[in-house]
Amino acid sequence: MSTKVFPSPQAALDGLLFDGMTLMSGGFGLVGNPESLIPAILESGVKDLTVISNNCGADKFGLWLLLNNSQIRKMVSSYIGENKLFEQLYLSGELELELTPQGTLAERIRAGGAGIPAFYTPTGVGTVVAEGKPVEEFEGRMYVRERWLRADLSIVKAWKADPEGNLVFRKTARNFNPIMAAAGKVTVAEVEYIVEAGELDPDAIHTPGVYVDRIVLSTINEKRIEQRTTRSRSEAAQ
Amino acid sequence: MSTKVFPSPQAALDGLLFDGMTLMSGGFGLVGNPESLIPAILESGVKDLTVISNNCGADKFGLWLLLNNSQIRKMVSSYIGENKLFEQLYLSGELELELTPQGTLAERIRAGGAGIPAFYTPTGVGTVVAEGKPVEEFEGRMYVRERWLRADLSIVKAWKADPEGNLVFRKTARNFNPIMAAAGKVTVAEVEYIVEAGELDPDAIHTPGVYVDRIVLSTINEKRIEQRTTRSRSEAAQ
Amino acid sequence: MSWTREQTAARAARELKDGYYVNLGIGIPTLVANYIPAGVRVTLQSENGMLGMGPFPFDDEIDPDLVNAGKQTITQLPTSSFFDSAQSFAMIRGGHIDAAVLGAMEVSETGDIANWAIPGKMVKGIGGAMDLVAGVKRVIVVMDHTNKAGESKVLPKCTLPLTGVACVDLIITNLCVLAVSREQRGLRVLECAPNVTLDEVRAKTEARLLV
Amino acid sequence: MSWTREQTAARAARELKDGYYVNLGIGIPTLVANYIPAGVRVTLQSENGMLGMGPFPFDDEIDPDLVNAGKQTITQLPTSSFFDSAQSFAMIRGGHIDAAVLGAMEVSETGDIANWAIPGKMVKGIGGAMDLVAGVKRVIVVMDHTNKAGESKVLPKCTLPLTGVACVDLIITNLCVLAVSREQRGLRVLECAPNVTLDEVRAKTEARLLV
Repeated sequence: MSTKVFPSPQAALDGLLFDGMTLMSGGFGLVGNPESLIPAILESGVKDLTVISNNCGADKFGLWLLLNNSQIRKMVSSYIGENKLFEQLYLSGELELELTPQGTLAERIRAGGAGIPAFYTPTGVGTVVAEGKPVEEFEGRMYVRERWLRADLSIVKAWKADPEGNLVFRKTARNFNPIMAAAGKVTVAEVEYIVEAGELDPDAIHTPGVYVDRIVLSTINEKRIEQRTTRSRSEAAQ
Repeated sequence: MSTKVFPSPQAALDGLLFDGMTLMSGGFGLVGNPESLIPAILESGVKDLTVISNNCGADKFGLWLLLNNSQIRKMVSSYIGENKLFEQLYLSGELELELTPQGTLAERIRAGGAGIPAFYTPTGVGTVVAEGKPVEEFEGRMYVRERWLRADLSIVKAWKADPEGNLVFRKTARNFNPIMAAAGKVTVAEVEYIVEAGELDPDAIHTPGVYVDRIVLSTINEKRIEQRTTRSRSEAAQ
Repeated sequence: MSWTREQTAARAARELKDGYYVNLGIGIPTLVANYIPAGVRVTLQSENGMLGMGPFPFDDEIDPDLVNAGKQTITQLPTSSFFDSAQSFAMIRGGHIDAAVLGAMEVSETGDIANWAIPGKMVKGIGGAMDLVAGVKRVIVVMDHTNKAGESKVLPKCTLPLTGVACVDLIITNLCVLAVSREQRGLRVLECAPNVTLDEVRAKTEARLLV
Repeated sequence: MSWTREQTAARAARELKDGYYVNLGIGIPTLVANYIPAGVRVTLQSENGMLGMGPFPFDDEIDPDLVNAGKQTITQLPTSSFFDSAQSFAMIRGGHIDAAVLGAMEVSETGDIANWAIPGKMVKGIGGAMDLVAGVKRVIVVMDHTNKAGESKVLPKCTLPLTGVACVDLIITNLCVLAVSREQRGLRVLECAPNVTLDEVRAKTEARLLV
């Protein structure tokens, strides 16, 4: 019988990459990104990528690596933020950008996994986001029609997987990962732990194994913090 | 500060019922039904209800009680099954029925909670279900447009709740309950256990408390089985 | 000699491949689970919200919160997962289930299927059937070749209210296995039951056969 | 004497009622959490997938997997819940969040808001702002009344790319509190900061004021 567990990020991506492909990559900011799979894509040299991801990494991390290596032709994202390279390539016209409200991005991805080719949302009506799209009234309010997003390959980051590919995410590292896992023709998950069958609670699985084709242990486990904000115990005692 | 926990099914429904209202009721077959809240609705005598529920209970149980008491004007359901009263009232024209494929029913309810007034699905194209609805082609395939479902009140059944209204469901008793909890203007949850704040794993909450207005302990805890199917140990040993 | 219910189920089981996620309907399709060959891992989805269905429970294992789409008590496996109805049908509609095995009242030569109502007589409801035939990658119908009156259930065009249009891939009856051709209008006879002749299949089939 | 950032945040906090679920934007809106009155239970939503945000962590509590929508490290509470981005925005779009407090570059007298781009100069992206203004029940804008050049940010019509149309309910600036009227075109002055006169507000506001 076949196994879903692969020995390395390179092996887990073997045969799945091709020029011009569409890639979804989980994560919000630097939280919950497939940090071990991205360098393997960098190595592969695959190019002309359309990448669907809320952000595009941050200076020297995550998808920024692929952007910096000119492997990305187009981004579908909601936020550029402090990513100077992203902003600069976009403003200079070297990078195509489909800027999408974050909730619409999430819903389009969810629709892609759920077999819903289009849906209506109130988000963005009357703004540049709705330009060129059908707008229609339902029950006295205007809504814009948005289309699904699907990918040739989704790469996601989870906390734990079992051999069947059931995934559990941790805290706000969940974000876009479960919906992207469902919207990829093929989905590769990198995980911090691979546990035995039976160790995950079947009532607490975020991504059922049907959505996951390949699993690999993360090789890069350092977690970056973008905005380290704290309070002091003396302050809190006041 | 206000509390979400109510002392009885009657108290939990106080002020929420009115003639002609739309009600969503969780459950699939007799699994995961709000069995304690339904008798309180029976008692109230509220009538002309539109009820959205996958089934309509079964002989002498669940929503069948309201149907038998002529409180329901219209059902939105996917399945009649072995409910003779349901079939008979429908065929005689005494009960209006909006028969909806189960997945379309689930998606319409999910859309109601998610602020999506309409979406396209391949389900039912070319059948009676698509009659009178817009049909449109996306990427070479035909899809029918379906509308959201929302309710004045949703009644759901969960396994555990904390005082904030976070809900956890058990096994296949989850079914329609989480999406209905999100699609009600007001949502009342009956639960088997109310646990202390901090006892539920925040990564394993099925329905975040924002969707739940009132919580009450189940007063009827007997669980019915429609199709008792078993195997024998001797058979299994072969 | 035509196939029995059990033999038909066993024949359908041969269509399931290692790694498949499969949804089995009520009736003969449920029996398919008993004939999955050793070494072939098939994961069963139940549209009420479960992946990884186990066998029926022993008497002392029955759990009223654990049923399949036919409301039968079942069991879970170490890698099972539970989810809500929206997620379950997202999985089905989104094309993540490899095969569905379903019963039918009628199937047409273009792959239409009717299995939910007889106008004026019987309405059980639609349940998950319309979503399954619209969403699952491969739709396999298992049914008797003819009705109680001996009339063909494999027709040029269905007469009963449709469940789905041009969605059936394979028809397994008590007499034969028919593949719906997407290129030509008609059904290709792939196999006949032992001692069932092509002439017998022809005689009992109203739909166009490609031979 | 106009309100400080802290005072503006405190004024915004008075709009939040017991039992409210609230989303706070980046900047001054974040400070609002510090001024919620005792006895008022407000649950904070973070659109990256959390309900029930706690305060910033102590140094030894920092968890890289636990951040808010501004990517700041935060903490959880005993009744927190985590969910994915689709669920998070379903919650927002579906009208389940009682109030959002957001910053803005411009607001118009009809409640339009612009806060995401300056063409040719600055594009930070849209993030969750468009969903919040479209979905949340009550949209409260907190901002300076004028820009660095002293020009009004409260305008008859926005000049920058819009985030949403006719969606703002209340504007709290360093000078005053303005309610967007749904009946009449214009803004009603509800309150001025101490020693700020109505004449000063008039002089610094280009939008139509209803007095």
